[in-house]
Amino acid sequence: MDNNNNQPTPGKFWTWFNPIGRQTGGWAFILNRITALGLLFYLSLHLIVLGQLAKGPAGYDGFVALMRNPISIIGELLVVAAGIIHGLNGIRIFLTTFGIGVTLQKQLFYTLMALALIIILVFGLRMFTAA
Amino acid sequence: MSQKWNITLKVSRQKAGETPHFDEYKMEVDPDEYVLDAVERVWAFMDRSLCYRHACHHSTCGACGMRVNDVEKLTCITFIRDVTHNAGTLKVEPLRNFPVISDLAVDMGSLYSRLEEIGARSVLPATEAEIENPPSKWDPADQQYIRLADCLECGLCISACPSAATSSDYLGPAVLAGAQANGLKRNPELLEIVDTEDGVWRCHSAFECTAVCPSFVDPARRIMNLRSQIIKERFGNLFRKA
Amino acid sequence: MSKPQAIIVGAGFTGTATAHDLALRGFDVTVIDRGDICNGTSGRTHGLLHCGGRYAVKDQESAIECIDENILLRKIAPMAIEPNGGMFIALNESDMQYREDFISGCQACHIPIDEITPQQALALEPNINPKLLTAFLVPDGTFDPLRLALSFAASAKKNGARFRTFTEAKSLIMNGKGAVSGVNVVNRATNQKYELRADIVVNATGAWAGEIAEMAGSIVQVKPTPGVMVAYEPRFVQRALNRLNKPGDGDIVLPQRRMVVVGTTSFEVNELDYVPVLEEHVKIMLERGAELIPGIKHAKMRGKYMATRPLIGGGMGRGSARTFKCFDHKETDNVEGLVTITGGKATTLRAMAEKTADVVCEKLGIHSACVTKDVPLLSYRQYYVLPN
Amino acid sequence: MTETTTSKSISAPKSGENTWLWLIKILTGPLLLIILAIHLLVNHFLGETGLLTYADIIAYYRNPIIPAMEIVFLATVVTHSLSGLRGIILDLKPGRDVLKIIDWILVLLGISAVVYGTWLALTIASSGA
Repeated sequence: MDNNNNQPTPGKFWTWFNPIGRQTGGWAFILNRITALGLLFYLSLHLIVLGQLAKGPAGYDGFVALMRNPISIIGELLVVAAGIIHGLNGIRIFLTTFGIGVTLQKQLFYTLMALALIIILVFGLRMFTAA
Repeated sequence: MSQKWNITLKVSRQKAGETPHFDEYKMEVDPDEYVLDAVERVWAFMDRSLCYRHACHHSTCGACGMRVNDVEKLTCITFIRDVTHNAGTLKVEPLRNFPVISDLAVDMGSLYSRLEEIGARSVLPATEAEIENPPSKWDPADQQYIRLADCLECGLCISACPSAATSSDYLGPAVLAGAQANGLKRNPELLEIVDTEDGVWRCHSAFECTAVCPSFVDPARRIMNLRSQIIKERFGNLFRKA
Repeated sequence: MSKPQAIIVGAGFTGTATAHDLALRGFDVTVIDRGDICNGTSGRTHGLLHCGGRYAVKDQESAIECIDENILLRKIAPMAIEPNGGMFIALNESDMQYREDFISGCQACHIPIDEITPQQALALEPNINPKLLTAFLVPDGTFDPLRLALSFAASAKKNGARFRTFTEAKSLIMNGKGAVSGVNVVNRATNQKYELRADIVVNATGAWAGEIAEMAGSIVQVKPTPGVMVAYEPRFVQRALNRLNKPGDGDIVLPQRRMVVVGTTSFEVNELDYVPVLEEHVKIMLERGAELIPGIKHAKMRGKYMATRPLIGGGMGRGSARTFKCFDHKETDNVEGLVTITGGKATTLRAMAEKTADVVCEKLGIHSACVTKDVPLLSYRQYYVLPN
Repeated sequence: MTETTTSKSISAPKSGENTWLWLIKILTGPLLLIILAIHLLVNHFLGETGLLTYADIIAYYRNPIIPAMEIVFLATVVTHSLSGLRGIILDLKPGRDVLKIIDWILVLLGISAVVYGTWLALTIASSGA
């Protein structure tokens, strides 16, 4: 129930992620925010996991071996993809903020995302074949 | 006169204190009519209790902003043809991020008072109006031309902005665009208002404001330009102090 | 004795301007409207701040009202006006024959005009029809209808007037002695019904004036006469462009923001609350507009709409005078407590309000002079900022 | 029912996500993009399979530029992500006092992450020596 009568409220944070009715820049915003939160979560996990390195080879290699199943690799690929999308989208934000390509931000977004897709595919191939 | 369409108009209804719900009106429309015409006919012939705002009917007053099929539109210039099809539905809701007075009418007081506070100009010299294809050379007489600003103060940008949805403190695209049009050089007092977490830095480059702006304001571009102005100002101040 | 109380029905041009005038004269004013400010005719006005040139030949009373009010409004409401002047252009022999009458008419009405050559005209406005035969510069202007009304409303609010929008007059309260003593209203936003009482009720509903007067058993002879207007992109001209001839269909093109608006036509209707925009009238606007500005022929249409003028008095369509009239229903139908103001044009809204407030004051035996000529209006945004 | 919204005057800056803080966020962005590219390429494309085993990593860290780069990477990524997180939190319109607490938490989090990472990088580098 919308008891604050249609006014802005922190409780509406879910609308950040609502793609309905949004246009190019809005989708970019959604992608950017989801990947940001995802990467932040991953970064904390990553740091904790790397702590295993300090414990010597046994602990770390054991963990790595545990992570060599396809589901984990897909998870890892998702992280890589998030990083690439967030990073390339960041280029759009960086450029437009400094007044470059503001009128071309849609084309910029599509180009960068096409690039992101290619890079993600390359990484995906590599990660699955290396396994 | 084109072939008539039969459409279902789904209108968000809400009297004071009520939870909003949709009422459906089946009606015959001309696809070359505007969404506002359909809404107006609901009031005139089908349901006299409908509340909505409108005035000029040709995109100069900014009163008739609504969400049409989830996208912010100035309904007086939105052809029915462009937003639905024969036998289709047309969902009409009030703008987001403004308190609803009733049904489709919202109270845009917050926008107007902020525009007032930053001193956004409603009229400005034609030479400053950033016309798309300006005459190659302004006639000397043009220097005196005063014209109404592009911003209709319709609130579409504030309804579309994801940042504005959660923070009522965010100045919002229209206000920042007004500040940009005034210029920091000429209005140094604006610097402390726009260079804050509720000012230009609250923008997350979603460009939704520009996507929905019905009147050439391009608020996103103006926000980006305002950022450059601020950075210049801040670095300038740094060296001036040193 | 507390302040005299007035209810104004209708928040269009006359309603808001009368509220401003009465509030300045010490009235306790409540304005009601079934919609928001300017939802009827006023909001859809063409937006020409007349210099009177259009009426200088046939209707000099209106012309003089126009030039006087034009000068005043520029001073008191600069935030809603593009004061860029206007141009009358002649395109054929019939237009040229009108030239002499136009010059003498404008002189008689003290409208400053300046005849310029076609070359000079084209230098100022490169997009007008290059085949023009002569041109006159006149002190026309353009205004933003909603913002002009809001400026009056904001100023009224500052002086204590209350605006009850989305509040519809259902019936007039009669005191049993044949006098109006208030209005039964319903708040359409809350469905709340209540009574508003006052010493005087001002019917400022323009084309709808007959409907409100009828609630008191009175009759107002107002002939609602809609006209169609069409907006095109881009802004072809910087000045209001008029055809140098008798007022006719589609003979004015106004710049407004990034567009030009061609207007208007004239027809009669019975159903007032929704008047369709007739396609054949849109076509006329395109043809007539393109005569003044050839570029319009291939321009992008931005909007088509109509507004219903409240014409009063005799005459048909263009023949009727464009002046306004304030009816004291005590005099017309022996109904006390009700005054109707209708007719007129947007340009003369302040004068209409002055006249109405004069009648109201006289009826209530209040001696208070009009000062609206000298009071600059507040910014229209203050209407939303000031508490109600 | 036409109460006008009480004019809410433009709020004074809370603690200034102003030019400087924001510049830090946007400028660390491209820097990260470069280091991240190296990081990802090294981890996935170095040698046959990328860096997978403990031994691989130890060997890789033997070059002193590597731990230095990883520390810079960590500091940058922590700065960028925590200032980004602060931006998201600001979207939720925290009160002035709450924001002050959040700021401290973020600063502490950031410092401890960098200290922890530095210790880790130096430990790995020295274990291979």
